Amino acid sequence: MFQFDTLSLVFVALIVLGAVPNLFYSSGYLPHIERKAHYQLHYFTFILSMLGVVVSANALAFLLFWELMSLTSWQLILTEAKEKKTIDAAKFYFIMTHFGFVFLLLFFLIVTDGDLETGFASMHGIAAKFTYPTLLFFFMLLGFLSKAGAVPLHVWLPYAHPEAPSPVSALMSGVMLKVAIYGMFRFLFDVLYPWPLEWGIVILVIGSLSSLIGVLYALSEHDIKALLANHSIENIGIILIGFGMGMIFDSMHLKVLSSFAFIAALFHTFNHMSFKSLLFMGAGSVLHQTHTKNIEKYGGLIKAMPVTALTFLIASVSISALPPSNGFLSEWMIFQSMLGSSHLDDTSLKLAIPFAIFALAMTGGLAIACFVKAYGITFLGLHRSTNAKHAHEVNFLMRTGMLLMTAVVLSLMLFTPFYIGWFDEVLKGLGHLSVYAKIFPDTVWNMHSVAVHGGVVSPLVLLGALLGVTALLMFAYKALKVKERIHHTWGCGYRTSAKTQYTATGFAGPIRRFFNWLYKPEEHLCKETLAGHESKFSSSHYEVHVKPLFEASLYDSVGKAANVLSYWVYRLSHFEQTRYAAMIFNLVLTVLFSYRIFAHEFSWATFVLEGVVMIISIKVLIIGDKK
Amino acid sequence: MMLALLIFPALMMFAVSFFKNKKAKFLLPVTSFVILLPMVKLFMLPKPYALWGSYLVADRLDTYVLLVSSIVGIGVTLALLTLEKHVRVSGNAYRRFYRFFAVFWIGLIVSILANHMGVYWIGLELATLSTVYMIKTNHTSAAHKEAWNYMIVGAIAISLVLFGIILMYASAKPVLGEDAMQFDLLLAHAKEIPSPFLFEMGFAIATVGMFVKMGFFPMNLWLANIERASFYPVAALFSGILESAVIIGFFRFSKIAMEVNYSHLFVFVFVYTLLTIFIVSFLIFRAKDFMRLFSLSGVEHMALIALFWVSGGTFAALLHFGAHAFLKPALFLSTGVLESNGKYRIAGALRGYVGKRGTMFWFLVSLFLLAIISLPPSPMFFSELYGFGAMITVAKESDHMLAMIGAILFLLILLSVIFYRFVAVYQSMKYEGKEEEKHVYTSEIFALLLFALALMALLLPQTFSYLRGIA
Amino acid sequence: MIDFLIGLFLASLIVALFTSRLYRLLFWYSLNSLTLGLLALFIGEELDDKAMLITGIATIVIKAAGIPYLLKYLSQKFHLVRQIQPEIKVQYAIILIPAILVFTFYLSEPITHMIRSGSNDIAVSISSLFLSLLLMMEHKNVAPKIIGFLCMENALFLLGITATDGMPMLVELGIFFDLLMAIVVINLLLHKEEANQ
Amino acid sequence: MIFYLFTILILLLLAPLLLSFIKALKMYLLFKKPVSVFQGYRNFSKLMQKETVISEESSRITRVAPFLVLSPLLVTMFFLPPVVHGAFYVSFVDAFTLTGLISLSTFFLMLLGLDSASAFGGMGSSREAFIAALVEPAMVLTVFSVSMMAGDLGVGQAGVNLAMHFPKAHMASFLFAGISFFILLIAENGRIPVDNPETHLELTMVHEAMILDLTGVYLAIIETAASVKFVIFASLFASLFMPFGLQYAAPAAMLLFVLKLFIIAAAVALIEVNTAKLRLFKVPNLLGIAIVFAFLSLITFYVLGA
Repeated sequence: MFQFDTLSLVFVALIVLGAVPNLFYSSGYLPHIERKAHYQLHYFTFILSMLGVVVSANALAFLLFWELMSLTSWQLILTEAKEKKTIDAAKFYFIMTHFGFVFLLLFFLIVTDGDLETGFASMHGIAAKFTYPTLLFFFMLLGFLSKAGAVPLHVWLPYAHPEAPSPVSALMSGVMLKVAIYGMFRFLFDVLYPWPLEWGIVILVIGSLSSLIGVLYALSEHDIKALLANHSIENIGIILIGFGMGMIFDSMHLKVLSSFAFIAALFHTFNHMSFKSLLFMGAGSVLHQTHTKNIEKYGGLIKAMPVTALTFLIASVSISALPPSNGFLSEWMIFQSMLGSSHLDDTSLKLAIPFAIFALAMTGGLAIACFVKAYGITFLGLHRSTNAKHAHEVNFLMRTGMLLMTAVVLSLMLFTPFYIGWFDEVLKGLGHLSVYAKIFPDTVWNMHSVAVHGGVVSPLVLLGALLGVTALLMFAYKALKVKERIHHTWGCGYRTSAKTQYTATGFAGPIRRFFNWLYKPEEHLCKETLAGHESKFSSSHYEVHVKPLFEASLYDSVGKAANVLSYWVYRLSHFEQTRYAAMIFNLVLTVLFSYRIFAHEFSWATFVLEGVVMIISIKVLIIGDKK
Repeated sequence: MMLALLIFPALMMFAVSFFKNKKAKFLLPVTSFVILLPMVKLFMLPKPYALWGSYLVADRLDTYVLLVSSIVGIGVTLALLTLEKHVRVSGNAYRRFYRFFAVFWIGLIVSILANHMGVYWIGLELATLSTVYMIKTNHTSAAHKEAWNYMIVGAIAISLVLFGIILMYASAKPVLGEDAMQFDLLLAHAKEIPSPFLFEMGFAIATVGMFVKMGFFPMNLWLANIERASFYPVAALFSGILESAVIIGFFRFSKIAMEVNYSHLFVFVFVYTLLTIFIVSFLIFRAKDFMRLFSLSGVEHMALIALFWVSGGTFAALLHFGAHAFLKPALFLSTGVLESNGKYRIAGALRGYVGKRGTMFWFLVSLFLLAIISLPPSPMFFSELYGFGAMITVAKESDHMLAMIGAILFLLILLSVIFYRFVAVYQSMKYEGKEEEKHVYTSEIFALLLFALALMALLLPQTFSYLRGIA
Repeated sequence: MIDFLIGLFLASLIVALFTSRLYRLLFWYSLNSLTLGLLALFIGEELDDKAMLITGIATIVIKAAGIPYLLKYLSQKFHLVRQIQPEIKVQYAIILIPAILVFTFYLSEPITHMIRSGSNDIAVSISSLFLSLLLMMEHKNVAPKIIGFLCMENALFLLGITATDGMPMLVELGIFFDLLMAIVVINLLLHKEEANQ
Repeated sequence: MIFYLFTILILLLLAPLLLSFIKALKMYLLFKKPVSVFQGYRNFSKLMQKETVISEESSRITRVAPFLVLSPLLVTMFFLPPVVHGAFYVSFVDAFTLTGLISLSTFFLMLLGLDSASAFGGMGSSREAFIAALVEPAMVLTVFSVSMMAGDLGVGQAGVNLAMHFPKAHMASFLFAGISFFILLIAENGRIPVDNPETHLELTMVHEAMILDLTGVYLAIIETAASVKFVIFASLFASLFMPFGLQYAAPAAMLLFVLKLFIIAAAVALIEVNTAKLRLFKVPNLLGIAIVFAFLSLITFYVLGA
C-alpha cells in the first residue's frame, strides 16, 4: 500500500517544508474566512492527500489520493465563492484535472493489466511487454502535465490559483504542482525506463515553450496572484527543461551528465516550492490588507509592511535567478547541463539545444523585468489607492509563516551541498550514477559542473563577497558623515503624485509592444478632451487586456464544438417522441442484419445492400417526407 | 415456504390497500417496511436455495439484487410518507399506488429470483404493467400521455424480449428439450447449442428489448419524460428497482451468450453502449432540469454496468449496480424536495436549507451529486476503476488493441463531458442564485440517510469479498 | 394444411396493415388469432400434445373472440376514433412488406439445417413481428397501436407453436395472464381518459 | 597575487578616465572644445562633497540600492581574466555567473528608479528592463560560444587559453561572437545608438532617468558603477576578443592591455559620433542582430566541428 524509498521521502520532505510554514500562515489567515469548518476540513485533507500520493505504492492508492487531492483543492478554491469568476475558475480547474486523470487512469490500467493493486515494481515488466510504449509515455505526460500546468495544458492555472484563498494558492502553486513532478520521476524511472531519445526532446520542447509563454503572460498580468501563477508555469517549464536534458543525456549514454541534469531539476523543484510559496504568502498579505488583487491599486507598501516587503524582495531575487540566491544555483546547474550538450555526438541535436538555452536565458531576463515590476509597483513609490494608504503589517501568525518560508529559502541557499547530496541519493535509488563526488570534489565551497571543462560557482563565497563589499561601502558612507536633507522628489520639476508615477501597464509597455504579435491585446482608451483639443484633456483612462493565445484558440473552439454537437444530438434524439415504433423497427432491423452479416458470413455485397436498405427504411419510416 | 414469506408482505399490502379508512394510510408504509425482513432471511440462507422447484432459485447474485431493491423500496416508502406535503395527491390514488406497488413487488421478486426465462419474463411484464398505473397516480394530462407512451413502448420492448427468449429456447430445445428455458442448464450446455446463430439472433432481439426498456439508444428520452410526468417516488422506483430487474436478466442472458460466442457479444454490446453513452453524454450536456439530468445519467450508468459485465468485470458491474441503485433513487427523492420548493431552478437550489435538517439535507445531496460522478470515496470510483481495468484487459487480448484503447479513451472523454456538466450543476446549485428559506421533512432525511448508509455499507471489505464471490 | 394456415396468418396480418377502419382491423386481428389457434390445434393433435391443444382453445376463446369483442365494447364506450388512416403511404407499404419478407428469409437462411420444422416458420414469425411493428408505427391513435401490440403477441405465439413445438405450459399461461392484465390496465387507462375529459 | 590586485586597482582608476576620454574624443571630433580627460574624477570629488538630498517619497530601498548596484560589479572585477602572464586569476567563474552579477546590479538600479515616485524613474526602469531582458540571452550565448572555442567555461581560463593558442580553425565563429559581444557592450553601457548618456531629453533617457533623483554621494556611487561596468565589458572584450600580448613581460603587457581599452573606447566614441540614437522600439533590431550573430557563431562552431 505505502512505500518510503528515497524519492518518496524527499518529496514528503518537500511537502512538509511547504506545508509547515503554510499552517502558521493559514491559521493567521483563518479569521477572514467565512466557512471555517469547510475550509479547514478540506485544507488538512488536501495536505494529507498530497502526502498520500507521494508515498502510495500501488496504482489504486495513487489514483485514490490523486483524485482526493483534486477534489479537496477544487473545494478549497470554492471556499469564498462570491462572484461568477471564482465559480468558473473552479469549474475550469476541476474539468482540466479530471481530463488529466482520464489519461492517468488509462496509463495505469494498461501498465497494471487492469489489476490496480499491483505495485509499481511489477509494472515495469508489463509496460515492457506493451507494444506501444510511446502511447504510454504520452498518456502519462498528459496526465501529469495537465496537473503541473505545462503548455498547452496550462490555461487553468492563472484562473484557478488566484481565486483560492492565499494560503491555498501558496500550497497549490508551491506544492501541488510538484506532486505532478514526483509522478513523472516515479513513473518514468520505475515503469518506462529505457527512454527513446524522442521522449527527452518532447519534454525539452514542452519545457522551453512553457517557460517562455509563462513569463510572457506573467508580464502582461495586472492581477498579482495571476502573475505569480503564470510564473509557476514558467518555473515548471524550467524544471522540465532540466528533466528533458536528463532524459536526453541518459538515452545518449551520458549517465553522469544525466544525473546532474536530474539533480538540477529536483533542486529547482525545491527552490520553486520555497520561493513561490513565499511569494504567494506575500501577495496574500498584501491582498489581505488592500482587499484587491489589482497591482495598479498598490504602491508604497514597503513603508507600511516592512516584513512582507523584505521577504517578498528575497523571494523575488531568488525567482529571478540572481546570484547568489538558490534560484540562481538551480538555474546555473540547468545551464551547465545544457552546456554539457557539446559532448553529444549528434550534430542536429547539438544545433537544437542552443535554442533551449536561448529560451532559458530569455526567460531569465524577462523574469527579472517582471519581478522589478511586481516588487516596484507593489511596494515602492506612492500608494495608488486609499486601501494601500491605510494598509499595515499583517498579524503575527502570518508574519511567522512568511519568515519560516524565508528561512526555507535561505536554507536552500546556504546548505546547497546537503540538499544536493540528498537528491544524489534519490538518483542512486532510481538506479542512476551518483555524481555528488563530482559536483563537490574537494570542498563544499565550490560547486562544479560535471561537464568536461565545466564552469564552477561558489555560492557561499559569492554571498560572502557581496555582503562584505556592500557592508564595506555602507560603512564608508557612514564614516563620511554625509549631510542629508529630506525633500520631495524633483522629477524635472513636475509635481509628483500617485497619478504621475509609472503604472504596471506602463512598465510592461515596451515589452508588451515588442511581443504584440503574441499578445494581440485589446486596448481601451477613453479620453475627455477639452474643446476638441487633441493634446489637452481633463481625464483619460487606458487599460489593456491580454487573452492567452491558447485559450482563445484551443479551448474556446473545443467549447464551441461541444455546443454544436450537443445541439444536433438533441435535435436527433427528439424523433423518438413521435416515431419510437419506427426507431425500434429500424434498430432491430440493423442489429439482425449486422448479426447476419458479421456473425455469420461477411461479404461486401450484402454489406452494401444492408446500408442501402437501412438508409431507405430510415428515410421512409423515421424522417418521413417534408410537410 | 420461503417463497410465501417473500410474497406475504406484498399480498398484505395489496389487501390493506382496499381498506377505505384512515388506518390504511399508516398500515401501508408499515407493511412495505416489512418487505426487508424476508430478504434478510433469504440472504442468510445457504446458496443456491430452490424456492420453487427449478423455477425460482435464489443464488448469491439475485439475493444481492433483491436486498438492494428492498432497501430502495423502503427508502421510497419513507419518502412517500410526505408525498402529499409536496404534491396534490388524493388518498384514493395513494392507496391505489400502494396496491400496484404490491403487484409490482411480486412481479419483481418473481423476475429477479427466476431461474427460468419464461418465468423471468412473466415477472417482468407484471412489474411493467403495474408501473404503468403508478404513473397514472398523478392526475395530469402529461402523466396520462406518458402512461400511454410507456404502455406502448414498454409493451414493444417486453414483446421483443419474449420473442428473443423463444428464439433462444428454440435454439436450445434440440439439446435440452422442455428444460431449455432454465438459465443454469442453458449455461451448462451453451457449448452444445446446434445453431449458435439462432441463439445469437434471439439474444440480440431480447437484448434490444431490454436496452430499449432501460432507455438506451435510440430511446434515450422516454424514461426521462415519464419520470418528469409522474411523482418522484415512481422515478425512484424506476431507476432503483425496475431497471435492476431488467439488468439482472441481461446479466443472465449475456452469461450464456459469452459461452456461445464471446467476441460477437462483446462487439455488439460495446458498440451499442458506446453509441448510447455518446448520445446521452451530449444530452446531459444540454439538460436543463434535475429529472432529465438524473434519468439520463441513469441511462449512462446502466450502459456502463452492461459494458463492465460483458467485459468480464463482474465485481465492478455489481458494485456499480449497487451504488447506482442507491444513489439514483436518493437523487430522485431529493429532486422531489428541491423542486417542491422553487420549481426546476438549478441555480441556488441547494441554498437556504437552514437548521439541523436543512444542513443535513444539502450536505447529503451534495455528497450524492459528487458520488454519482464517481469522485472518491464513492463506490462508483472503485467500480469504474475495476470496470475499466477489465475492459483494458479485454482490449489487450483482442487483436485490434489500438482501436479498442482508442474507443475506451473516447468513452472516458464522453464520461468527462458528463462530469463537467455535473460539476457545473453542482456549483450553480450551491454557489449561484439567491438565498431563500426552504424546508425539508424528517422522513426524507431518514430516506437519504438510509441510502447514504447503504452506500457506505457497499464500501465494506465484507461486501467487496461477497461481490467478488458472486463472479 | 399447416403451411396454408401459416400463410393465412401472414395474409391476415398484411391485410390488416391496409385497413383504415377500426372494426375491420379488429376483424382481421380476430381472424389472425383464429388461424393461430387452429394452427396450435393441428400441430397439437399431430404431436398429440395436450398442452398445445389447451393453448389452441385458449387462443381461440380469448384472442379470437374475447379480446376483439372487449375492444369493440371499449371503443364504443369511450368513443374511440374509428377512422384510422395509415400514416405510411401505400406505395411505400407495397415496397416495404415484400422487402421485410425477403429480408427475414435471408436472415433465417443459415439456420435451415437445424430445427426439424424448418426455418421458414421462424422467418414467417419474425416477419410478422416486423409487420405488427409496422402496424403500430403507421397509426397515431391508441386503438390500432394496441392491436399492433396484440398482433405482436400473436407473432410470438406463432413462433412458440411452430418453431419450438410449444413452450412450457406455465409460460403460456403466464403470457395469457399478462395479456389479461394488459387489457385491464388499458381499460383503466381509458377510464382515466374519460375522467379527464 | 600582487599583479592581480594591482590590475583591479588600475582598472578601477581607469574607469572614470575611459568614459571622459570617450566624451572628449567625441567633442573633439565634433569640432567642439574637448573636456578634460580627468573630468570624471572632478565630478566624483565634487559629488562626494555635496550634501545628499533624499526624496521623501522614496523608501529604505533608496538608501540601500546604490551600494547593491555597485558591489556586484566590484565583485565581478575580481573574476576578470588576467592581463599579465603568470599573474594570479580566478579561473573558474563562468559566464552565467558574471551575467548574473551584472543583472543583480541592474535589478537594484531598476528598483531605485521606481522608488522615487517620479514618472521619469519608472520610465527609465521600464526601458532598462526591456533592454536587459533582450541582452541576457545574447550575452549568455556569446560567451558560451567563446568559451566553447577556448575549451573552458571559466571566463578567466578561457581568456588565458585563447591567448595561449588562438583557435584559428574557428575564425568565423570567433568573429561573429566578437561582433555580437561588441553590440552588447554598447547596449549594456547605454551608449549611442541604444541610449545617450549625455542628454536628459525624455526620448533618450534610460540610464539617466533612473538616477534622476539621486544626488551627492549616491549619484557618485551610481556613476562609478556605470564606469566600472564599462571597464568590465571593455576588459572582457579586450582579453577575450583581442587575445594577444599576454606573453610579454609585466609592464609591457599591462600597457598593451590599457592600450586595448583605449582602442575600444575610441571605437565606441567613433560609433557614437557616426550613428544617431535609435528609437526605443528599434533597439530590439540591434539586439536581434547580436542574438543572431551569437547563434551563428555557435552553429558555425558546431558545424565546423568542435
